[in-house]
Amino acid sequence: MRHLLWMWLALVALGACAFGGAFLPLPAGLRPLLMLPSLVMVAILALGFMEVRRGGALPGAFALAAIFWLFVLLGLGSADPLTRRVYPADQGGASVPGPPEISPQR
Amino acid sequence: MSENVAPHTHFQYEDARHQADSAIAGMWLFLATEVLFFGGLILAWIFCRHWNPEGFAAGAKESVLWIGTVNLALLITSSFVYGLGQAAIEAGRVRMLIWCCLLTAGIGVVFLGLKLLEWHVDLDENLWPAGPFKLHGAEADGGRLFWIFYFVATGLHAVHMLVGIVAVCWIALRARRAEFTADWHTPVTVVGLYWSFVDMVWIVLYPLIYVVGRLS
Amino acid sequence: MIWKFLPQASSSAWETDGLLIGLTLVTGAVLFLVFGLMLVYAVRYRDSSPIDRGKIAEKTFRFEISWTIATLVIFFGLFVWGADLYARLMIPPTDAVRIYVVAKQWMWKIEHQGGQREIDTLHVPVHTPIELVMTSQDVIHDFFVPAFRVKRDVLPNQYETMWFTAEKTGTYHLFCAQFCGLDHAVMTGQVVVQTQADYADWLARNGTSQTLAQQGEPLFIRYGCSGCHSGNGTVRAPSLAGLYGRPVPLSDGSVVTADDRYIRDSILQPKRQVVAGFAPVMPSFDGVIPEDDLIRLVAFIQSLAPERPR
Amino acid sequence: MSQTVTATRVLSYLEDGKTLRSWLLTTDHKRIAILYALSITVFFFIGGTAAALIRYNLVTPQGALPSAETYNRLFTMHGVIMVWFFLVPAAPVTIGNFIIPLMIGARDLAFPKINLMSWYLFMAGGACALYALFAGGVDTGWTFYAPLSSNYAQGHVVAVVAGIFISGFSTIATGLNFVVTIHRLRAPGLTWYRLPVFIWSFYATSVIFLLATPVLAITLILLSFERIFHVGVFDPRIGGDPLLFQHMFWFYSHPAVYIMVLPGMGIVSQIIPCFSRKELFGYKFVVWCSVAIAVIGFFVWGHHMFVSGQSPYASIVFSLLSYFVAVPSAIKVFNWLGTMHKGRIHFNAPMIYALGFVGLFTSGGLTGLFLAALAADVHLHDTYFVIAHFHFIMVGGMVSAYFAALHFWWPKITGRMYPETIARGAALLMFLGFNFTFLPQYILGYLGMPRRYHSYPPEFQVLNVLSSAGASILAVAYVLPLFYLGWSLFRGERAPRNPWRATGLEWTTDSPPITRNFLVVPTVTSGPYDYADPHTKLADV
Repeated sequence: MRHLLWMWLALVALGACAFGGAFLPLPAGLRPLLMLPSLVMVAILALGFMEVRRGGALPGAFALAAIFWLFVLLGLGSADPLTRRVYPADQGGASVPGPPEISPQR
Repeated sequence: MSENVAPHTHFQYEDARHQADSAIAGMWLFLATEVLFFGGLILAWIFCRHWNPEGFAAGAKESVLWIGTVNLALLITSSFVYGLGQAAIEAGRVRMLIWCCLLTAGIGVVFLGLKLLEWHVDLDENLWPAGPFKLHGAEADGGRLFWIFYFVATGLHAVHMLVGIVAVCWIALRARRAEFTADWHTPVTVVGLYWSFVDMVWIVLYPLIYVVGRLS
Repeated sequence: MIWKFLPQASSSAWETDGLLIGLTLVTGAVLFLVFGLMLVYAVRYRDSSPIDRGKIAEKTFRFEISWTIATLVIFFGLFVWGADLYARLMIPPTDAVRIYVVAKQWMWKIEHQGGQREIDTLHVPVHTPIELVMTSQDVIHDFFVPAFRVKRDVLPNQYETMWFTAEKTGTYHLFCAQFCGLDHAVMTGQVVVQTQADYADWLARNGTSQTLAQQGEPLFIRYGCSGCHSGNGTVRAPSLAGLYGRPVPLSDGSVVTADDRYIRDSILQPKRQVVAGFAPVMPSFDGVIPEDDLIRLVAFIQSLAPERPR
Repeated sequence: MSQTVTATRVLSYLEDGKTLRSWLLTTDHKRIAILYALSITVFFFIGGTAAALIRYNLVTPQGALPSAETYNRLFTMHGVIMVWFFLVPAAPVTIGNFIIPLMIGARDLAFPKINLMSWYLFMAGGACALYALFAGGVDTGWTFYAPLSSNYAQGHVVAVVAGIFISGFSTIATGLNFVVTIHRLRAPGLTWYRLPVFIWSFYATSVIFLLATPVLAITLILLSFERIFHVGVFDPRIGGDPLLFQHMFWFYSHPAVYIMVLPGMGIVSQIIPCFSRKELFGYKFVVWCSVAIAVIGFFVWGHHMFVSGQSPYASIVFSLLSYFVAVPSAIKVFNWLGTMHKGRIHFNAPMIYALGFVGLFTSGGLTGLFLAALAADVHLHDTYFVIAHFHFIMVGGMVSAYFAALHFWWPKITGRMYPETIARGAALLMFLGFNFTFLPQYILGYLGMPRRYHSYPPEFQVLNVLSSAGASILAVAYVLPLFYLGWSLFRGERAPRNPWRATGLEWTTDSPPITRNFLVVPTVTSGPYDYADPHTKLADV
């Protein structure tokens, strides 16, 4: 019963961090840090409330597989837009630092 | 080998524990598929935001921050309450499990109520992506894309929340029929896994909708 | 033999064919190995044949590693060959002649620099690098000329470029290679490769009296651009004289070169990249100016020489 | 559900309950496999008729069918039915459902009720898709590319998409059942390295089921949202990206082609050792190649988008990864050949189909190298070369393996032997008809004939007529098994427990097996393919 309470408090604190993030003047580069509190909360939920370690090694394996495949989907999936320079709307400004385009669109 | 080793064990399992662990592993596997389901949505978020950063952020600024935050707190508490219920049944206290289930379902209903309120507010402000839209000029496109993502994501999450509430009520019903004991309560654990996962989805969606957009 | 049907009509055609032949040889060799071994084993080791089977190899490690590495090496070689040629296919030569292509459900509208317009046919001079700047007005199409061994999807609301140098005169098939609805199969055409002289005659015969840029001038006035941008208007607006190709400082501090994408984009969404020191007052012309007029306006703005007083 | 024991012997699963209710509400994995086999066959012949009409249309350059509209809807129907209602489910739900519990010594799958739900979901999805396709169909192609499918297509796009969406959950349920069963319900002594490659292949297939299908589900939801409300994330007019649809669609659809071929590899890895009377060559390599194909299969989807406007950098990365995924397949082919080396080969019908699979799958896979090479794909993309490539792997490879499995386990499933000579003839006819149909298409592809064309330039006619002629032979080869397998159900010889003297726990049960599969769950002590003494004469059948 006691560890449940501690985890609940940790979650509330991290929730407050996530909420606070809305008011932090973060530069564009550090934007992914905003996801940090949420990811820690997800970890607490998985290890604490869902007790992924109980019930043998399978739940842990399936959870890690899901995370790995998510990284493949989001990582490889965003490889194209990050390196694609053709779409006119965004290419005006310097918002996308991207490597020198292989075909210098004149 | 006798037919029924324990009251609930199917014939293809050796004992109740073997079946319980299989059910838990099965639910974790189902949750893995749900991770990929919402993962596809997050890829759409990445693409839409990448191609229209200003418009997307302008759209995100229109979201109702306080309702989102209250809902986040509600779901965290509901996971805690259901965790209490699970601890109760492991100690054999069926009545407390029933109360915890009803309280969890109650929090879920409040969450959905707030969500409907939020949608009502959004629709009033012409934030529905099709038709007359609140934002104009360059930000209208990115804004529409944000709100398409918003309504699809919160809609799907609400559906999952509904399924969760029904499941929790079903657990409360079976607990009232004294089906669960200290050493056999697998459905309680399995529904707990599903409920905590729905909570996780909201924890991840919360910054994507309410926080990231507000900065730029 | 097969090239009677499909001539190598562009500068990169023989290289692509070389890669295809290389791939065919690798495939042929592996298939010969696989089918050959299967046939030999089927005959030699059929149940009824009495030959001694001898000891069955316990350690299979050596075989496995050897054919794994062999496969990896061959495949990596093929990858490098394909990627190198692809990289060269993606970089258009700087002196390429630009031709605008607008794909619409089930037809190709093609416009040359001189303002000549044609439907479903493309006249190009031989031995001259041509760069097609393509966009679609509805769904995704695909400009495919088998004889040149090149194709490129044509996406709506954005430019896609593709280049080739025709080496043999003649008429070649043009196909739409991305399913685009009812008459996808009829959305075909011809690419007519002519000698320089014939091409010049054709241009002259079909040329409208004015070039693309000259046709842009009346539009520049009709759509009210001259009201602000010709320097004597009431509203302060950046002068467009000599703009094309020049770096433009933007209000958010970044600098962008004014290529035709920047010009097109500033017409459709002006508030997105406002020039430093100017108020974002220009209205958006998205949906106001049709695609064909937009191409003329862009050509006209490009043609504004720096010193010409406007 | 206790075992009904009659005076003489325990009832087989076919005799244990004859009412319709006992079939429609069964939770016995063997009965569900039979239900699936019947529905899969119906969908196979619907898709096959669409294919026949397509080949009929392409006999003349201006197209034999009256309108392009009908042709467009026909090839879309052929694609949708064949991909989602035959190839993706076929081997896992029929052969997998029936054989996996038997092969690992289990009484049933981990979640029998979910297994039955999977069949009902499949039928619901199938009914929804069939209604839409017969009520007017869709003219978008089975790939549903936006913005055509979302804003410009006429036809029942949302209905077909809903049908596919529902059938996706049916495959997720099957995948979930297989993974948990293989982990949790193996017989005592059956360690992972004693599992036959069949189980490893179906495990890898289930991993793809579970981790790829959800992305298709969300893609179809976003597409339906855009089609219903006329505004969506794929709409370029408001800044959406049509390539986003292609990325999400192919993230599912490329692993889906490995869903289609991996079971075939598993089936062939059982059949070739059995009919060569020799253990599988390099067991561990074949096992880890199956897993590698399932994992790397998720990294390569970008090779469908080389010319679609994807950034050249991403294209180069995807091309390299596509070559890496081809390596495990090559290794497996060499291992099958290694198995035949110094064996005692018998040419029963399953073996002929299996050799057909090895040959055609290899040539199909190698032409995939053409499409993975960037510059070659620029020329060959969206032409008949691509059509020939994937039909070689799916029809030449997967359907041959499916027929091989049907014949190999027919005695176990039905308790009857099929007529050997006719079956061998049908197998050879299928191999011949297939090559006759699809080899000309490689040349058509190189010459530049685009796919999905109702009419084409006259110079392509000769090759198209050849291909259509081949298609008629193939049609005959597919109809033949219906007759002689149907005949064997009633007239066929009673099958012994192990007609092929094969290894594997499924051959230790009765033919057809009793409802609970094993009276006493066996304990496994040896490896999966111990055809230890190759000199055992195979009982003449």
